[in-house]
Amino acid sequence: METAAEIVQHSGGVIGLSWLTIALPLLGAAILLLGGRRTDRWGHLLGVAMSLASFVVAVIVFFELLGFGADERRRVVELYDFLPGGTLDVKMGLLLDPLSISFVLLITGVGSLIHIYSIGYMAHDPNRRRFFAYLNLFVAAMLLLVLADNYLGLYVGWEGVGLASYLLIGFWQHKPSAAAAAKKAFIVNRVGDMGLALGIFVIFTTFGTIAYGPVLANASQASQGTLTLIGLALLLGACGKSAQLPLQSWLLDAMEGPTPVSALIHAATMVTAGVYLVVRSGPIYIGAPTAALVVTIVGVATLLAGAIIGTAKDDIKKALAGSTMSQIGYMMLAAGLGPVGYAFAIAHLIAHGFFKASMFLGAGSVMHAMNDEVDMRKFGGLAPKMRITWATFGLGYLAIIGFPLLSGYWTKDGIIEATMEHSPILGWLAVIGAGITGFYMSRLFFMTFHGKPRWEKDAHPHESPAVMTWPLILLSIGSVFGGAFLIMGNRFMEFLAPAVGRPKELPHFAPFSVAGVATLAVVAVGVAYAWLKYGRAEVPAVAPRGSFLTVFARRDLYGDAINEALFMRPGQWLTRLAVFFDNRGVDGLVNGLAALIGGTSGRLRRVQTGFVRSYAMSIFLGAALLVGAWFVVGNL
Amino acid sequence: MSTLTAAPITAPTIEYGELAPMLIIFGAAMIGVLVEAFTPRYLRKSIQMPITVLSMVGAFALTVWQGVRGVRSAAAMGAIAVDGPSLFIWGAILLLAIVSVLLINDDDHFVAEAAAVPGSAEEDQALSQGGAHTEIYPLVLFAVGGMMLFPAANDLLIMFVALEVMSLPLYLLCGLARRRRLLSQEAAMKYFLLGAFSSAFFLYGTALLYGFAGSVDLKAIATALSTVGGQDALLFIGAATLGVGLLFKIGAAPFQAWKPDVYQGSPTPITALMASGTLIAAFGALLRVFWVALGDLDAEWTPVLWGVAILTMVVGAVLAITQTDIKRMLAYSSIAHTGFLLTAVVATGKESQNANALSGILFYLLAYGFATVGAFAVVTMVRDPGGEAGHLSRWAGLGKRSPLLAGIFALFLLAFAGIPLTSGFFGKYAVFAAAVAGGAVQLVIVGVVTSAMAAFFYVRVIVLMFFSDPAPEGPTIAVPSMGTAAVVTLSAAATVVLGVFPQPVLDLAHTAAQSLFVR
Amino acid sequence: MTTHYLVLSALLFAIGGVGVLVRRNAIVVFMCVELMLNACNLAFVTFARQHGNLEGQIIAFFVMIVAAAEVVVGLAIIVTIFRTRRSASVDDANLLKY
Amino acid sequence: MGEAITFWVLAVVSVAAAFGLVFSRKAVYSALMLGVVMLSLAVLYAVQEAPFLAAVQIIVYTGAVMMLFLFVLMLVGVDSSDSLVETIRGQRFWAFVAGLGFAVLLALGIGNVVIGAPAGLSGAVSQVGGNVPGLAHLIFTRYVFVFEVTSALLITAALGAMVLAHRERREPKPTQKDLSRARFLGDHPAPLPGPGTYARHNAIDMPALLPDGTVSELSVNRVIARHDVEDGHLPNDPRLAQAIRNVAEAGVRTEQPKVVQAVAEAPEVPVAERDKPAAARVPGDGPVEEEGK
Repeated sequence: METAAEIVQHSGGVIGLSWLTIALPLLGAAILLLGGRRTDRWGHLLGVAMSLASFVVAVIVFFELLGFGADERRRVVELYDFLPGGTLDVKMGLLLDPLSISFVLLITGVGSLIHIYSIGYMAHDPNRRRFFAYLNLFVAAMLLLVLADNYLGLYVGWEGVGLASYLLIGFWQHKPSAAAAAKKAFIVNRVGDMGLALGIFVIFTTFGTIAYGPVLANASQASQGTLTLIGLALLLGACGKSAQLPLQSWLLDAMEGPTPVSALIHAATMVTAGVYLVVRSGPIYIGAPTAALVVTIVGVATLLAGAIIGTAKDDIKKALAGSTMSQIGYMMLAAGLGPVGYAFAIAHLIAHGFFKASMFLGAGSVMHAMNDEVDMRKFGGLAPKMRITWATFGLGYLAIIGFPLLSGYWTKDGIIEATMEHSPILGWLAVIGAGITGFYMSRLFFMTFHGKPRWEKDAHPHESPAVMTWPLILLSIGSVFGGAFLIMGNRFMEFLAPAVGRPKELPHFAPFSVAGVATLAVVAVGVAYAWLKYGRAEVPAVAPRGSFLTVFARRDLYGDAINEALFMRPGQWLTRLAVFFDNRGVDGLVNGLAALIGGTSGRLRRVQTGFVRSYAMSIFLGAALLVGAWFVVGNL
Repeated sequence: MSTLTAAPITAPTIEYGELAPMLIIFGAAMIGVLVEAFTPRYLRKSIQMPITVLSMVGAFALTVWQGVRGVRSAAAMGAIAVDGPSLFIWGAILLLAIVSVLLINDDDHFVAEAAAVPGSAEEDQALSQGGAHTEIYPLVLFAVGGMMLFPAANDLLIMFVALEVMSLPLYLLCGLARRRRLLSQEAAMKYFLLGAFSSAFFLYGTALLYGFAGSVDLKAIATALSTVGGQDALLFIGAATLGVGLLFKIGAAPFQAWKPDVYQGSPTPITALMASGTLIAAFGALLRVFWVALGDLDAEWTPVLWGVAILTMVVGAVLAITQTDIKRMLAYSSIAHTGFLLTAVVATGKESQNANALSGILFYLLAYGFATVGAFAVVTMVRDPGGEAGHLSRWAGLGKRSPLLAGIFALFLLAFAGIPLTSGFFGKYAVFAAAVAGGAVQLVIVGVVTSAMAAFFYVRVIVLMFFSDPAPEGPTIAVPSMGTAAVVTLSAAATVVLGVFPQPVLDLAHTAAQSLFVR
Repeated sequence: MTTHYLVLSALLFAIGGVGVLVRRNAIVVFMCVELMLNACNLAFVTFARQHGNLEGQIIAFFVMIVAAAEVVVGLAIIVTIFRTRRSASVDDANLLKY
Repeated sequence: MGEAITFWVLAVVSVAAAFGLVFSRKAVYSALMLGVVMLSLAVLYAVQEAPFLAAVQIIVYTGAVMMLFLFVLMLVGVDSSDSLVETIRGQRFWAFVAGLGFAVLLALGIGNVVIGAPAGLSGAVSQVGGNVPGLAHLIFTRYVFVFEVTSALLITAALGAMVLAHRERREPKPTQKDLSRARFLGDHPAPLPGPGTYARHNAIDMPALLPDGTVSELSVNRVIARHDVEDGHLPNDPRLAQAIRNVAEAGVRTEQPKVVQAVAEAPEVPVAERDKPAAARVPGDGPVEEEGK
């Protein structure tokens, strides 16, 4: 592997103004939050404007960055000296390199589209202004997370997106489920944050700095044990934020938030922060193969778990959330592979950002049309009623299952093939995951848009307004062409190389490799099976009454049984296992430790009897001990 | 024995200029006493308050001036060391005292008539007539004077006297809470008895060190360390018992037991003053003794302080977890912070290392002082009908009732927890970094683990405030007076500024620490 | 001889310490603290003679002043408590605990 | 030799007295024992070339400080005695362990120190012309700042005592005229009967017997009566006991007329707060009140 290029100090030019990308949305959030009700009328427009402005700045910065030679595309913009001199030298700066700018474009681009979409989606919400304030806050924090040139800045952004996410999940606080979900997300994320903080602290003590430049450049000099510790600690943080096993439980509940939130935060951007962290800390994982192995294992486990969960959900958003978990699992897997995987991880991340956002917003559009119904068993046959939504969602769907030549095909197959070379077992597991993806996404698609309508009586499905459909269309363009654009000719890999390093040999893209064909075959099986169960056949649960039941009962039951036995049961079982593990394992560990400390504390506090004589006793005994200790130390 | 044969006494030289900050405080205290004697009751408060604040501001200005002048010497016949650390500590104490006085000045923290039995008709009468003890102000001034003298004392005798000058007014002030007077009086008694007990140890240590060195001058003791042989027992026992007295004042385990009780029972503004000012003063004195007098004995006292530091951190963090009273919890947190500070005290190997550790400690003390005064100021504002709502359950849902107040309190708690962008982070970092540099890595590991535990109970309060449903008949949030509002604002501002732009203060602490203690 | 005085002083100090721990009457507890201070004074005076300088005597003198002031404050606090609780037992004052 | 004899005698005396201080049940004995220790120490000071300190020890410590102790003891109850039952588990045991350990450590440590013959103070003293001038010399030169600072201590002490003990008069003192007006407007222009007529001990809670042999319920303060009933301190004589019970329940003692504000009686004391002292309740409330206590 080639080492990453040196970081260049930068001043002047638009890059010097890149702090505006963060400052603008932050300003928007501040105005909207402090302005209060006065800004209600135009607040959402301001929010959109700030996000768009940020996007524009990002695009200009991007092109200016492209103007440099490949190896000069790492620019640090110093903002201010947080702590100049002394033993702790923290300079707060922004790091502009291909990796961060990719994220910035994704965040501001998709973010702006979702802002626009939200104008329509939240039109009837009395607190729309606050919603936009939080969205802006989120964008600012997320940009800080990816742009900071040191771990401390990343941490601040990390906490910022956590806060924004908490506020947005619980946006409809009046629903107890939303409040509970917000709390759950907050608490689970804290576990991860502990890991991140620990990791940063160890980095501190090991390298004496927290800036990416010196830390990553000197990573190879630290001992492997230290690097493993750092890697695992950072991974814990990544797991929390990216909903990877074992900290995945909050993501499904987070769907209680408004749908644009699910699209932006819990699909396209925030949950990918973990992938960013792992890729950014690449040299640390390169120096710690064990930690990297754990990353890949976590990735594979999550991609399977997410996929299985996706098959068992009838709630359209939860099914999508399961899918998000699963897809991030793929990214993690790739990120754990080292430089070979980084480009695929990020490319998949970007492609996923497009198609998943498109699908989430599509789901939102469906819900919008169906009186906020989320149960897919009450959808069906929506395709003719909502052509645009159907088409964009369909493109997203095809992209995610890896339909040839669409985005997911390029990026996911890249990951699978890279994994195959690395470890066949993981590779085949990833292939199986792709098959399940094909199944559950098809199930979702067919149940929603095809088959016979199973609507509630008062549902009058209709296409959404233009302000909502245009973002869908734009996003689906990305989901169609994004992958090919990034992967063809290793374009993205070359682009990222200055930031994350270049693998020893570039992968040759072979469309008819064993893995590629196998993946396509497995996906086809999954799709076909889903078509049989949910496309062609009646979807059960909208129980067909009377004589129909007897005719189709056995077959339906049979299908259900298989479905249940193959997917739902394991899914539920897995979910239960996960819950069990969560309760007994992770929580158990945490609770157990807390109980231990708490118990100690409870018992120990009894020492504080309230009797002044007991206190005097402790002083006297302490004095005797102190004198005695001094005797021992002094060898008297 | 006749005076005829007595040698003439040459007048001592006293550097009034250098001692001016302290002299102003003591002078103002005496004027305050005279005001008590000669002015009518209704006027007293309006005279006392300006005297107190102005004298403190004046003393602060003079301290700054001394700092600018760069005075580094032992004044008043070598009794007082006016050196860098002293000046920094004076400045810190004065700033925190000014803030605390604003809090103290609030009307209803102090008993209307201390001599009246709680709940008696007389007390009701005194209350209804708006009685108030304006003696509080001179007492606070005396205490602050003592706090300034304590860390600047250059011999053990004046240190002992300063200890008492600082403590006696605090014993009294502890017992003067307006509400829950039984608790307050109990706190006063416990503090007094234990304080007297520990100062006896201090004195015994002084005696033995005097026996060892033939002088109580810190420099003379340091000199004797290298010249006197064969009397190690005197030295060791003396150092140990002297240490008991000092460790008691900073509240290190196993001498910490008084802290929770006294902090809880005292009037909250006094708790704020003690938690900030006394801690700083006592740490200053501790450092001076251990570095100036016993500096060459570090091979012996380092291991001992190791144990003390670990025990203190663990006791503070573990016991805080199950506390249900907010003031008690803050008291245990103060114990834990004492432990964190001790890690830096322990980790001093070389002379060059001393300056780093010292500057870290100085910064930490200032940062912690502001956060703690602010936190206690918030505590005074959350009220039940019977006084402050001390029980944590009463704080549930405070974030929904008063987001601003709860947010500020959360800020202070985060500062205690050492979260980045608050003052606590740099404080903690500075001391831990100093400890690591001094080779006390294991101590720092204990420190980090206990910090994590401590973070748990801070975050628990935040979660309680923001994520719990408010109690149906929750506490009222007192509309803050000008003073309290100013205290909260100032402390919050200091906490944020020290967390975001710590450099100037770090530099100041560094400069102050560079000169180390004069010998 | 000096050693004898010092051992006596140590003994008195320790007895005073034990007294603080075992007595319940706040006044007696305080008397025990005074005993400890006296023990210190004895050490000071002894060392003063040992070293042949008067510092020790000066310190003992100041200790007496300090002790006198401390006694006034302490007894005032104890009397206040007694007025409220009708008891001078230190064990009765244990509302603050745990 | 003379010094050795003095030392051994006084050492034994002072240690014994110190033990007496710790172990005598009555606080007054403890105080006296402390006095003995202080006096012994004064002599030891004198022996050790510290005549001034010896005098100060006697004047300040034994004279002033001890008197203060005794005074407060009288205030608190001179015959109050500690119960010997230890309530804190293990307190005694550990106290003795710690005390013994501490003493042994100190004695071992100090005993092993190689200390030469004392230098003696004659040199230091003769230079400046005596012990007192020597001390003065130090006080006013090297220790002048300490000397000044102790003034802060003394002022604090005085201030503290004032704050905690001084009760401010909050209304004008009732004049003779006010008092007599209040009395004549009340139900009992004549003095109330005094208590304790046939009591065997010094008690104000014993009801008086009237000349016709009946018990006067008027003679008992109802606060005291209530205490008696609650604590079970009733006299053996059933008539007296009944009278006390009546007073406690019904509060027979009549209200004083509220003519003058100053003479207004204190409000009912709720039973729950009975540990409030009955001390110094109202001036001019008849002979039964425990005035001046």
